[in-house]
Amino acid sequence: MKKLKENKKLLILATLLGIIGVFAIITVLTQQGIINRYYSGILLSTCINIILVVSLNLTTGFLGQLTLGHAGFMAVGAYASAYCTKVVFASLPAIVSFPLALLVGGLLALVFGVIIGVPTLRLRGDYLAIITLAFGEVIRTILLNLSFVGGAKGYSGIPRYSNFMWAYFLAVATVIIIVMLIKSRHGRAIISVREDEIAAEASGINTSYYKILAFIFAAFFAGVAGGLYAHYMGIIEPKAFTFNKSIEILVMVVLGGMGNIKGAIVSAIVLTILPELLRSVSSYRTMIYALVLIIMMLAKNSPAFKEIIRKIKNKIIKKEAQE
Amino acid sequence: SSEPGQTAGNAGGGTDTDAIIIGAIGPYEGDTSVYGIAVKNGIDLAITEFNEAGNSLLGKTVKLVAYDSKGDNTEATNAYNKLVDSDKATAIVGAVLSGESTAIGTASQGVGTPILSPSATALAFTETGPNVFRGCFTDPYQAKMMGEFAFDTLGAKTAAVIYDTGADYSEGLMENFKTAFEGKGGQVVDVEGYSTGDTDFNTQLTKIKESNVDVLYIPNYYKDIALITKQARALGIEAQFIGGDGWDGVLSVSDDPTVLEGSVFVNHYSPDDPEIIAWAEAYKAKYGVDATAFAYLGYDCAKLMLQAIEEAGSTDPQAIVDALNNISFDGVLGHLEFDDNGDPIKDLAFITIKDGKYTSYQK
Amino acid sequence: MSTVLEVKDLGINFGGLRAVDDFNLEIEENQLYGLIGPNGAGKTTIFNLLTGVYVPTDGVIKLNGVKLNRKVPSAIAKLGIARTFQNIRLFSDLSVIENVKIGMHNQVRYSLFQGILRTPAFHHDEDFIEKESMKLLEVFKLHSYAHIKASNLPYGKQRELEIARALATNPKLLLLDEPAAGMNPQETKELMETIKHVRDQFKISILLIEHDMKLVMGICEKITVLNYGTVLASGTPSEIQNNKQVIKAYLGE
Amino acid sequence: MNISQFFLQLINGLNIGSIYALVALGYTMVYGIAKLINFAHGEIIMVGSYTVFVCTTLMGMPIWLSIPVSIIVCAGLGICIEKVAYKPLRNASRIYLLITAIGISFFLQSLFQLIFTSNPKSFPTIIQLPPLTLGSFSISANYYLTFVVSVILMIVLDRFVKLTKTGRAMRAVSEDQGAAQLMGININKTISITFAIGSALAAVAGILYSSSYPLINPFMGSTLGIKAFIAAVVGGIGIIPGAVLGGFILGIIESLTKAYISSQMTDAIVFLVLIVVLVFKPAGLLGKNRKEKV
Amino acid sequence: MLKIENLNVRYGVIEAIKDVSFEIKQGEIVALIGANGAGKTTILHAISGLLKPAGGKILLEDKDITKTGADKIVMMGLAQVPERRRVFAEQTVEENLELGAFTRKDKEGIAKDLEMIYTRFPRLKERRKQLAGTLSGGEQQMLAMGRALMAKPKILLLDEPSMGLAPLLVKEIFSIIEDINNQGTTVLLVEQNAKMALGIADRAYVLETGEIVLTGTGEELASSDAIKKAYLGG
Ligand SMILES: Nc1ncnc2c1ncn2[C@@H]1O[C@H](COP(=O)(O)OP(=O)(O)OP(=O)(O)O)[C@@H](O)[C@H]1O
Ligand SMILES: Nc1ncnc2c1ncn2[C@@H]1O[C@H](COP(=O)(O)OP(=O)(O)OP(=O)(O)O)[C@@H](O)[C@H]1O
Ligand SMILES: [Mg+2]
Ligand SMILES: [Mg+2]
Repeated sequence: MKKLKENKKLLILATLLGIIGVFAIITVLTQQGIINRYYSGILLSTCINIILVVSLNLTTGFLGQLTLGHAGFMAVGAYASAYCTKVVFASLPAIVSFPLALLVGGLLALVFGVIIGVPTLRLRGDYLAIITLAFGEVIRTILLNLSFVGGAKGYSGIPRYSNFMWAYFLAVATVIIIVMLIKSRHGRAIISVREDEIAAEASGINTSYYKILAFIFAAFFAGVAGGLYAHYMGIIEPKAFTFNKSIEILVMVVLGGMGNIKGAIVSAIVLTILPELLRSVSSYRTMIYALVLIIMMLAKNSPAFKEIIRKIKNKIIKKEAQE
Repeated sequence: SSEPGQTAGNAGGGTDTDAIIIGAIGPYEGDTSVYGIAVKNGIDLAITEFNEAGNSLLGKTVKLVAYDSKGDNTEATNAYNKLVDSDKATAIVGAVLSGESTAIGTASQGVGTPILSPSATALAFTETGPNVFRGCFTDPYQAKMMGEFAFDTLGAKTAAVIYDTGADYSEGLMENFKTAFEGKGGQVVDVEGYSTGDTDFNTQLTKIKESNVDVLYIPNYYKDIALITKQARALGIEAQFIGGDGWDGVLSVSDDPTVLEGSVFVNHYSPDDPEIIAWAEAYKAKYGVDATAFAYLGYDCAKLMLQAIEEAGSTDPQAIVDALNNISFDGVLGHLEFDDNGDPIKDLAFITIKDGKYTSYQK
Repeated sequence: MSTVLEVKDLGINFGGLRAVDDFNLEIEENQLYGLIGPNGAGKTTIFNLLTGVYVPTDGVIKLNGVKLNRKVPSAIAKLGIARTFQNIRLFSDLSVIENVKIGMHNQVRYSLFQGILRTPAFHHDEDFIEKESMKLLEVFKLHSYAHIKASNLPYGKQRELEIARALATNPKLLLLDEPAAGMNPQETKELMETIKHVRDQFKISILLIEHDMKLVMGICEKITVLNYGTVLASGTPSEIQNNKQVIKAYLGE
Repeated sequence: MNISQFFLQLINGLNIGSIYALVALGYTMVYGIAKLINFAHGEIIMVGSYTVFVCTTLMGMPIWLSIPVSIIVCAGLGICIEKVAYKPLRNASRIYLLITAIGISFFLQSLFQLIFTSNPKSFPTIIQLPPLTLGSFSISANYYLTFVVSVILMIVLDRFVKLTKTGRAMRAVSEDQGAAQLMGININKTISITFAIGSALAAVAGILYSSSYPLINPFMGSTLGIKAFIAAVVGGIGIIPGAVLGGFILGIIESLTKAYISSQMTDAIVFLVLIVVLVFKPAGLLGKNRKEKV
Repeated sequence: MLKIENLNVRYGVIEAIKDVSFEIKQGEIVALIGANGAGKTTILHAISGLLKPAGGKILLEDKDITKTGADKIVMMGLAQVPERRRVFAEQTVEENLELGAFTRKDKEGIAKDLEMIYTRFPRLKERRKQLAGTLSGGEQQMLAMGRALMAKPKILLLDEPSMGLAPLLVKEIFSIIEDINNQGTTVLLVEQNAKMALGIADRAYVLETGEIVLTGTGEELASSDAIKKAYLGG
């Protein structure tokens, strides 16, 4: 028992070192010019996507509710935080105004999370999916008609405060917070809603509370991701937050495995980089992306494919045993 | 053929010290790819011609590297970074849509890459930096011209507008037309919106019909225009149709050109010009599709950029930007210079559709 | 001895069907109570009414004097009624021990932020949950299955896991809906012992529905027979076994 | 308010609503049986329209022939997609299927863009019937035909699913494939038939849609698909009359919102109305909100 | 009638059934008993084609059905009352019963059998138009039984058909089993109520963790001490 605890402590230490180590390496490589603006831009986008995917995983993977409007929360966060740095906190120095703006963006998204969460408590499955889809579109349409943030022309001239450091540490924070949440009694409660709502209720779990909780956490982080995005691009347009964007995030969640944080991170990385790798086959990019999706889904779920994976695993274990 | 993506030496993408790299960015996939590919073809034609004529730029050949943006700002930014950092592009002719162009303009802050967009019309684009230029006229400019023209020349007193609420271009034209037309003393009686991708406009047109206006301003691209004009005439709307440069190409998709008779729109060139006609034929021969304003603009902007580099005498970004600021360029679309904002000073043509053909408007 | 559960004139309609009518019941502390009756008599429906799954059309339900009508299931569970389901409802993708841990949700109090920040309260409470869950599994000899996916347990074991999960909520009253269904007589016999043991160890009252007369007559101290939604008879096992009406409607010769 | 104008707008709403209804029928059909939100449905509509375009404009086939060809092509495509992309996932969680469906949808869009470019093509005139005149209103043939076809198809499909043996097999398969097999139902065949019907419906929808709005492009299916999907859900997804009702209602709300509230904010208002509808009728207008018996 | 040779079934890595062989002759009632998780349901699923065996052979009337689809096997005259009933919850009682007769074409025969089932289970007749999902557990069990009977099978597999039934109805179920057996239906019966099962079975097999450990006539097994101790609670 004691040994187990010590192991745990070691693990935590190793994780922390790993997190800082990765950051240090990337920073050094960037200063050396080995990671140029192109690569660091991709890294930044990857971090933003990790936040989006891990947060969506909370509602779709752990809570088990299909949501098709994650981009809506992202939009709220993006616009709110951009408005903050451009107008509200314009006089403050970046080091204060930016985190403050991100927080405001996240919180406003959170408020929307409640607004969408409460009425949907009674809804299940595909009906919920539709409501969230509709909600995302409502946000987008409203933004199109808000002239003080540019309407369809987009909101431009946003200070470019986002950099890799911000994105990296916010992504790390998001992952840690969500993992900690999931591995607590509150996380178990969220998962129990996915598994069987009636049994969860009978076990004394207030499912309404936990549904909303999951929604607002997801919304908050999506809002923060939106803020990072806005301050990276310098211009945001409503058309960046369509249903297709929500789908893109959902695809990453599913590919990584529902309710699987590690998988989510890996798939966010892979699916952010994949389109860049495919630049040389430019007009076939979408088609290849589509095929990859289909093949991955088939591979993940076809028994034949799983059998092969198991055999490979067994071989590795045997080898290790021999050594 | 117009195989998108596979352009003059696009394949490798690595650095090539023997060539000057011109970067292009635009949507080559997705529903806006019509515009992106047309622009890219235009650029491609310019560079191919340049190389085939045995010309050299600062002693080197010119090579086009074009990357797809799918119309997405993040993709465009990535493409920009790759062009500048990995491909060592000297200048960029792009992007195509206003949003993505503004995004790369923003990304170029601190880098200073000369950027010339053939088609980004939103005002915000050239505001992103002194290194950012455009070859097309801005939304406010062309809408203002049309607003005044409608009142002065067409004699319209009342107008209605139907625009795509999701498109920056469409929204920009709507706002500025309204200001200009009303500034002249006309009355914009009804402004109707619709969503991107809509195909049914009957409800809005029914309302517009009630208002019985002299002209109906339709500031959008030809896909929507073909449907709107047809539905409008079917409902019995008799107003004259007017529009912006997005109209160019409408005849190629209309299944019933009679509904377009007498419409007037703004364009970058006049269709009767023999040089234009010759160019269009060459273009069609090479790419198999009809030339649109996007293709002309792509072609001219590429040539303009080459001229600027030549005049700068070096690949230094600031030198090229200075050259652009002082340029005096003559292309298929006529003469062009830049103002202090990086916006073009150039002529604009009023085109009308007569007997199923584009012709220069004559009173 | 005091009354734990008091049900007065309970009734519910499903469309035109009066599934439960004028139902009365009193269960005392530590009592093992049986509810039997023909198929479709309304037994499961009564469980659903007691646990808030259905809202009664009329009548009153009181647990230790607290009125339960219109309370949501989770609130009722917190007040002390736990149940199993006739059609087993486990968290089937989770491990056996996770199932029990979810049952223990309200046994500890650490907050959301304590959980995220991993404060000492979190560690203390989680250690407690871990230990208690394991103990509960041991009661049902499920501890060796602790890390197996619940859905891969054989049917009978799943029933026992459901009971363990229900007990994890620390109830005052435990409702068991046909706990012996799908068990063979030997297993049923063992289950009877377990149920008695649970009652004694956890000092709770148990109300159970069962069609296995050996079990019902063997362990229940009092029995109510339901027929067409109303009480046909109430009494000790021997009274019930000899009741003519019950024999005719339910037991057979 | 001008009454005749109001009726005109109502008719406008019904016109577009009929299209939604027709597309929603296909959605609901597949959803009702396979429990799959077939995101590729909109793309099958697109394929149906292009098939007619290729047959008539490019190959010079007579129009009456191109219609059945298009229906057959789509039905076949539907079966193929099911066999290749959905069938291997039959025992997997539904969300994987959803992603595959999205993959198929992207694939078809991009394939057709490669073949035909994203430049719109003009669709041949198919329907040459006179418009219908009702007093001072005149309704074009495309519109009333779409309306009539959607209502007829609704009735036929509803009867088919409820009364025929295949229909009953479909409903059984939709609930429990294992148990359905134990009844002697061939689930592969049943699901193939479902997809064939759903896709044939998509072809019909595509043809009628493209006749009313005669410009086709590879992306035409996506907006239409989402709108129709929403219509199907509002009516009660999986319920055949619900799809048509949902379609009509969506169309009418859209039209009246554009006409009397704001044509700029239409989508926001329409979607808000839908949210409200679903909050009060969580299983859609015709769906019964049955609590699971425990 | 039905012959199983060296059947192996696995769930991923778990070997649920190991080399099981047995046989059922035309007109017999054969009982299969065993503890929880012994693999009874697994064997039934393998026979009816819902699970594909990892090895071995299954012969139905001398035809190899090891690789045949479940629906084809039903066509050949096999029906099953599945574990956990698996009624079609969104359909009415009557629609469920009609689905049971899916493979049949004789309209009159179907109508007659429907009446027969309604007489056997008056409760089902009372609830003809009720959705099966809202039936009580026992009512659903009756429905599952009735639905299988509607197929008029040559061989019937029963997976714990008395589960959740009131004592009176348990008797009814067993009397039905004997009746249809007398009319020529072969029966493979899985039951926890081993006493009653052995009472009507011609022969029985005892399954333990995926293997057959004992076999004999119903009477022999019912009086065996080992069986009494392990399964009859004696
Ligand atoms: N939601 C419902 N709608 C209609 N009828 C229902 C509903 N729920 C239950 N019933 C009916 O109410 C009656 C009582 O059902 P209940 O499940 O309580 O029976 P039970 O006594 O538990 O029977 P069993 O011993 O078979 O489990 C049954 O006849 C059932 O068909
Ligand atoms: N889907 C599955 N995945 C993994 N293991 C399974 C699965 N289904 C059953 N098993 C395992 O296979 C073995 C046999 O199970 P089976 O359901 O056939 O037993 P049974 O004899 O019918 O038991 P019961 O009397 O409880 O119904 C058990 O150990 C069970 O845990
Ligand atoms: Mg019951
Ligand atoms: Mg079993």
